[in-house]
Amino acid sequence: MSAMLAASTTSTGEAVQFWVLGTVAVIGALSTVLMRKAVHSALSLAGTMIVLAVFYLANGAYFLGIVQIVVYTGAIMMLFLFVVMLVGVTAADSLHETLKGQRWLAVLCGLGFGILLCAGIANASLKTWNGTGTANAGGNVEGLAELIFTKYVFAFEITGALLITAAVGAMVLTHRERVEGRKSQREQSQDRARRGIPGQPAPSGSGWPLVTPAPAPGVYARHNAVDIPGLLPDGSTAEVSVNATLRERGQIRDVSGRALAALAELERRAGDWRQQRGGTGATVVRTDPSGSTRYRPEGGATVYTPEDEAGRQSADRPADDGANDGHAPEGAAK
Amino acid sequence: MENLIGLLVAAPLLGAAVLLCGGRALDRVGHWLGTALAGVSFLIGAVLFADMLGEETSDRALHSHLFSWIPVGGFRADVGFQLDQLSMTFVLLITGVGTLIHIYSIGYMEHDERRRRFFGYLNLFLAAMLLLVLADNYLLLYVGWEGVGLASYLLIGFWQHKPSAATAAKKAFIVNRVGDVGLSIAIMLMFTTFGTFAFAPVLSEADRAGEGKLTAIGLMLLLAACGKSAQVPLQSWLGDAMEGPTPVSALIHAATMVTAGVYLITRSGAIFNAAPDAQTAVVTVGAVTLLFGAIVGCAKDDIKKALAGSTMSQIGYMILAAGLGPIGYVFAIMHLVTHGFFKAGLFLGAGSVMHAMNDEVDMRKYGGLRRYMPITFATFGLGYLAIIGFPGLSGFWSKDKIIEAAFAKGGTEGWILGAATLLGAAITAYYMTRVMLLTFFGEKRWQPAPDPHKTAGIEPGAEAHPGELPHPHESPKSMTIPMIVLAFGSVFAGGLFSLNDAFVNWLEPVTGHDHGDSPLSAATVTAGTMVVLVVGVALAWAQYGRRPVPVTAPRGSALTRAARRDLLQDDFNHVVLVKPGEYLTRGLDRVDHTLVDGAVNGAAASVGGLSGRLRKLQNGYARTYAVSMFGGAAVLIAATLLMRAV
Amino acid sequence: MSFPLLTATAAVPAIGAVATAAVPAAQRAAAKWTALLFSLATLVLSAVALVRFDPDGGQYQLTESHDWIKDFGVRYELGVDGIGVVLVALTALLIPFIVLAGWHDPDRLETPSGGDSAAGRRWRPTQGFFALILMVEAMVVMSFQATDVFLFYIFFEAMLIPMYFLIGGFGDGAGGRAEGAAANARSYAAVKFLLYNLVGGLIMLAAVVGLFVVTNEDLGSGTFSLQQIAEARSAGTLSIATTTERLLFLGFFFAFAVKAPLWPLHTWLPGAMGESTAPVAVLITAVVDKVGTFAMLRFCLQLFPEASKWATPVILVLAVISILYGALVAVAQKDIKRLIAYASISHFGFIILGIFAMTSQGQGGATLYMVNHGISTAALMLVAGFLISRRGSRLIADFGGVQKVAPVLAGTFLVGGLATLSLPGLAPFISEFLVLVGTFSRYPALGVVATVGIVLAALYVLVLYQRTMTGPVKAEVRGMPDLRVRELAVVTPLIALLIFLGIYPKPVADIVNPAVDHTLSVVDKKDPAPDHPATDAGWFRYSPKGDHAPGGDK
Amino acid sequence: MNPVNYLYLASLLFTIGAAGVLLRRNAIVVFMCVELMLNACNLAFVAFSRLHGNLDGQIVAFFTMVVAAAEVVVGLAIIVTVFRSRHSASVDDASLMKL
Repeated sequence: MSAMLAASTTSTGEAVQFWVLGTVAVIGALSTVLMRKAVHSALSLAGTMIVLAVFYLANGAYFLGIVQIVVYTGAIMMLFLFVVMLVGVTAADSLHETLKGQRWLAVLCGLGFGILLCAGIANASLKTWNGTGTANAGGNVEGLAELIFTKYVFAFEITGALLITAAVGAMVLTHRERVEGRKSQREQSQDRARRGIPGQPAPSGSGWPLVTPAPAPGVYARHNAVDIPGLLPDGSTAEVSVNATLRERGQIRDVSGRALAALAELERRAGDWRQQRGGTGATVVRTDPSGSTRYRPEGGATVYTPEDEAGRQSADRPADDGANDGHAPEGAAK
Repeated sequence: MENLIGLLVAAPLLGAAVLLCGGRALDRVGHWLGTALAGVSFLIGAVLFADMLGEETSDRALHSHLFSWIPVGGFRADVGFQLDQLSMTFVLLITGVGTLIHIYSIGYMEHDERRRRFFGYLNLFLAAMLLLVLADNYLLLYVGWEGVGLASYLLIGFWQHKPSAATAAKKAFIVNRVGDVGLSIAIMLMFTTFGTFAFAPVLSEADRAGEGKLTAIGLMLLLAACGKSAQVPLQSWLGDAMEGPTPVSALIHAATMVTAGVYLITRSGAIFNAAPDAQTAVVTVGAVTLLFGAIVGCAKDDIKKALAGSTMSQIGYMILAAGLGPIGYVFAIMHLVTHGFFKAGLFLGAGSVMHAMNDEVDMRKYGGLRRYMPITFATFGLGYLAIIGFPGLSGFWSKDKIIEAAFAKGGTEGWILGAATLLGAAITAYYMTRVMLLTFFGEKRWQPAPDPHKTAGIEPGAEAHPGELPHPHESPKSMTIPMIVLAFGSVFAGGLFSLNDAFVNWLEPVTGHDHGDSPLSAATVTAGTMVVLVVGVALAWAQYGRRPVPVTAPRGSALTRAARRDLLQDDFNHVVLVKPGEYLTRGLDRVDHTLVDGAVNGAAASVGGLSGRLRKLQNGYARTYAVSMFGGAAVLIAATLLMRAV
Repeated sequence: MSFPLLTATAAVPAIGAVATAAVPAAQRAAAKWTALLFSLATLVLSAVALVRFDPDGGQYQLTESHDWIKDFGVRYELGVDGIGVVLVALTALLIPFIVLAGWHDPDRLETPSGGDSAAGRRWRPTQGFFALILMVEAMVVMSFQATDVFLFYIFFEAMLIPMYFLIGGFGDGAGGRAEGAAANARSYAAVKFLLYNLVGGLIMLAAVVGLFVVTNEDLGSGTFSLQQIAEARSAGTLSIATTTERLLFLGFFFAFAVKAPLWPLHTWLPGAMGESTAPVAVLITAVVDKVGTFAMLRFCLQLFPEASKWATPVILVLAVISILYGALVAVAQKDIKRLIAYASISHFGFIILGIFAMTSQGQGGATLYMVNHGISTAALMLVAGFLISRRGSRLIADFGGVQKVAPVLAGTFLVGGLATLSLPGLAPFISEFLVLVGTFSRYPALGVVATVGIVLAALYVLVLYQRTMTGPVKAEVRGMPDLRVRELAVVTPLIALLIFLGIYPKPVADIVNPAVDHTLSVVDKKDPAPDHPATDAGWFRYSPKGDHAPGGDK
Repeated sequence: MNPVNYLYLASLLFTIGAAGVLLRRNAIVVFMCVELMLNACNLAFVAFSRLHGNLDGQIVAFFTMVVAAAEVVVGLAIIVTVFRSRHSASVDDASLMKL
């Protein structure tokens, strides 16, 4: 192998390898540049790097080849991928150039630079390649180690320092300092109050400035579903009590009317029962107006008729309604 | 004796200094002081004259070197006075007439609150004029030359609140400046030619220089003379100069200053003698001017302007004579002196008339004054006879000689000049008779005094009550006496001079003299002069004596109308010089703002714009900078490769 | 080591500036008197220098020489030749009059409650005004005395700073505009002045560095000292290549041509003179600009004789253009001060013409011209300033018939004007005629053309006088008071000086001549000899020297 | 085949990387391109070490890797920070160098 490396021309095997893998490397490099998604760029770059590692090996830089794979492809590229994920994997930046003339200039410079570079290499007479055979005689790693710890020891130390600094620097940069202490409950409530002052922007969805904690959904212990708005003292529904998402989706189940309807039904039956008993209607009469004033069937009607939607809902699903209501025996009785 | 010469100048100069710097305290005595100092210098002049007569003809000239004036490198100008017969003549004329006019002014300016300053200016003029004629080098003469210009500026514009006066003064000074350019260039030429400009060396060795140089010098001197002596083409200022008080017109613009040109040419005779072309130019100018002035004089109704025209033409005579060379110098000076007498007398008479007529200057509004102001009439009449060359009077002697000399020039040139002078004589007779008739004869054509705003109205003693006929009266003694004296001068001076050629012999050592070969005998010339004289007078009589004169001037022929406008000289100047000048200056001013300054501002603006454009390259996009970096790297590689290749 | 007279002459006004600035805001009168006293002290010192200067002595006298920046061969070298000493004297002479004339100029900037108010205490216009004037004087004097190019350059440039503030900070509220507009115009003029001169100065700086390099190459150690350079040149050790010399010359000349405005670099002058107060305008044209013409004589001609001769034709033509152009544009002006400014441009044309005519008459005349123009312009401009301050307007059209109400003012104005048109008998005539003769004897055509300038001068001066002083008295002018004592004290000596120097300029001429001859010998030019030199034969003893003639000045 | 082709390949990769730096706006991709350029250099170094027959080239490449690692750490940290504050990783958004 060393003899082969000493030669000024390479073996056909290496030549084949070079041409194949070289093409791969170039394609990888190009796709690194041209892919719209950062992830793809990263992956293709990793590919290129692996190819390069192979080339290192082929050039007798065994240690470097390994390091290339382990450190670069293994660590650095992974780091890249992490960051890409962090920044947003879906973010595909458009290749549309915003700077005027930038693209042409870049291509021009690139071509010119490349051509010049190649020209430079070309007219440098690189005829005799006295390969790395002798240098690697004592083993590649040993040779490197010897150099690093003798000739390049200072550089080595300094790179060490550099790495530490880099680590610290990375921490400093990414560490986010909490600028203000956590809010106590008292402060939170105060904030709410402050936000609730009429004239202040109201919390989204609620029709009025909200000072108190938002009411809980599932009213009267008959409903405990999150999609059922709590009732307010005047019988209207408090949409705030429903989760904002559900609110957005319009999945609110309004059952406020049904309770009244049920009550009205109950009283009718109770009235019938009295008339069958022929008891003195005085008390009935006495209680009736109050009851009628309190729960008027019209009141129920008012709930029903406008919100036929809600009514239909309740009409459609008596079963689960009952299940939800937790009056299973009654429902079963019906 | 030499030191007296200095005093001659110093006396009036002192007077000027005292009167101008001294405060109002001097207002009471100012005029007396001024007159006294003028008299002093006249006395000194007389003493020197007597002394000079005592000397031998050969060494009559005095010289007094005062101090070295401008010693710079090879350029040496000294302050030195030279008093020879020529200067002497002028000294006597200047101081004599000057003193008389001082006396006259005492009465004339009586009611002017700035009389002190007036006398200061008069003294200043005397000093400058004496400096002019006494200087022993051209540069000092130049000082006097400009000095009289200044004095005339101040005196013409004495009534500065009259815009017309101020304008006239400015015009006079500037036109004179044009002439001064000629004088200064002449001096420079002398310096480059002879290395000096003192009379003695320059004149004694004039002929050693080439004729070309001398012609140039001569023409430049002629230009100067034209400016100062109101000769064509620089004559336009004299008419307007009549805005000044009449004594000023008499002294400066008739008797003395305007004759400085004649002095200059006569003094520089040596140069002109050696430069025939220059002489031709001189005589041409003289001839043209003498006709020009005479024609203008015929048309003017303003008495002073008419006299101004006559002055112009008389000086034309002198210049012409001086241009004739040695034949004419003496007679030029002689006519200058006699003219000094009678023209001063005429002006003083005119002043006296205006004084009496509420400062009316229009002769058509005079008439029949002889009965009311006999002395004025008499003196004016004598002056009139003298100027038209009535036999026996001063003018006769001097002018006749000039006409002879003109013929004596010989050749066609001689004939032309002679004819011109004769024609001039005829016209002179005509317009002077016209003045005489319009003013003193005929019926009264007096007009009620106009309100002072329109006319001069500022002339002192003019208690002009608007709407009231003037009541002419004879002027006070202080005014009549000088007129009488001058009248005597204008009667006898000529004859006195001509007694066995006294004047010729007197001046000959300085100017030289020779009798040209005249194709006509003196008698013939005299006869001819008489004839044209009679013709002129008769014409004037026919026109103004026999039939009554209209108060408003008739439209008159084209020539008359042109002559009333000074033969369109001002229109000419206006079209040729003034208007283009205005456009030029305004244009240049605009150019200065737009082009010259604009170029600078434009440069500044362009720099600003460029930097603003370059600033755009710094668009803040890291990638743009990266491109330039990358391109730079490429260029570097290219450079290295090229270096390797080369 | 004798008493450093020249340093003292420059130091006294500098100290005076500091002292004046240090006067508390409240005591304005004290500040004025301090300034006046220091300027007078300077005048005395300069007079001493003038007396101790020996015309027949060496070129540079009263010299002082110390090392300053060894590494760059910069030395603190002072010395005056005949020209320098005269100009120093002129400066020291004019400043007291300027101070006296500007006695009340800064008052309008003082806050009404005087120095008591905060604003007044903060920027104290009175103290600032006079301190700046003294500062300028010190710098001008230094630049007249410095014989080290670098030293000269420093003061030549530093001069701009106080001038900038004088122009931009203090105006006469007579522009016929609102104060805001006037302030804008002022700052515009000031900035223009600064930029113009700065550009010139920077170009000159390049030339100065170039000079150092050249001397460094030839002499081994670079130097800026005029003497050393002159010696080296005469010894032949220093020989500047023609192109280099020409470039260096142009660098120097450009700066000086801007300073002494030469057409077409003049456009900063009218603005600066028009917007600033009359005394400052005098300071600009009569004192500061002289440095430019002076420097042409001292540096351009003496450092680069060959290049000077090479550039002469162009410069002469430009000078003649300046003469005619300035005069013509002056005629068209409507603003008194701008008119005088353009007149000055014309006069500077004469000075430069005389300098580069390379004849003893021309250069002697040019030097005298610097002196006389300083005095005459000061007289005219200061009287104009009095006039303007009375009427509160600079426009010629706003005046008329002044001589009726204020005859003395009118008279002095007329004398100043006559001096400006160089009437014989007044000082400027001599210098102007010398310049013309000097030019004519070598370049007749140019001489003739330049002579036309005297007609134009008469035109603009008399037009100005006629429009302002004569004619019917205008209503606004009617109540105008005549000159006050202070103003008379300013004008009278100047006029007396004009007349004296017009009649007897010999003392100045004698001091100047040797210096001029030396300059001519440096550029080795001889006066052209007359074609037919006239032997002074005559029937009277005519001695050109005049000193020994009977009745001569002894 | 002459091993000089490795050098050509290296320069090609380098150029591509550089063009990427100039063309892409996403800071991360730009950063990858920088890495690509570094790797190209490394390849060149290795090839040179083969040319000269000593290991110094490999040493340099090694150091390059180390430095690159450090650089990547810091650089990515910067990118993250920038992204946090600006919610974008585009290099053009940071055009604050304009005056």
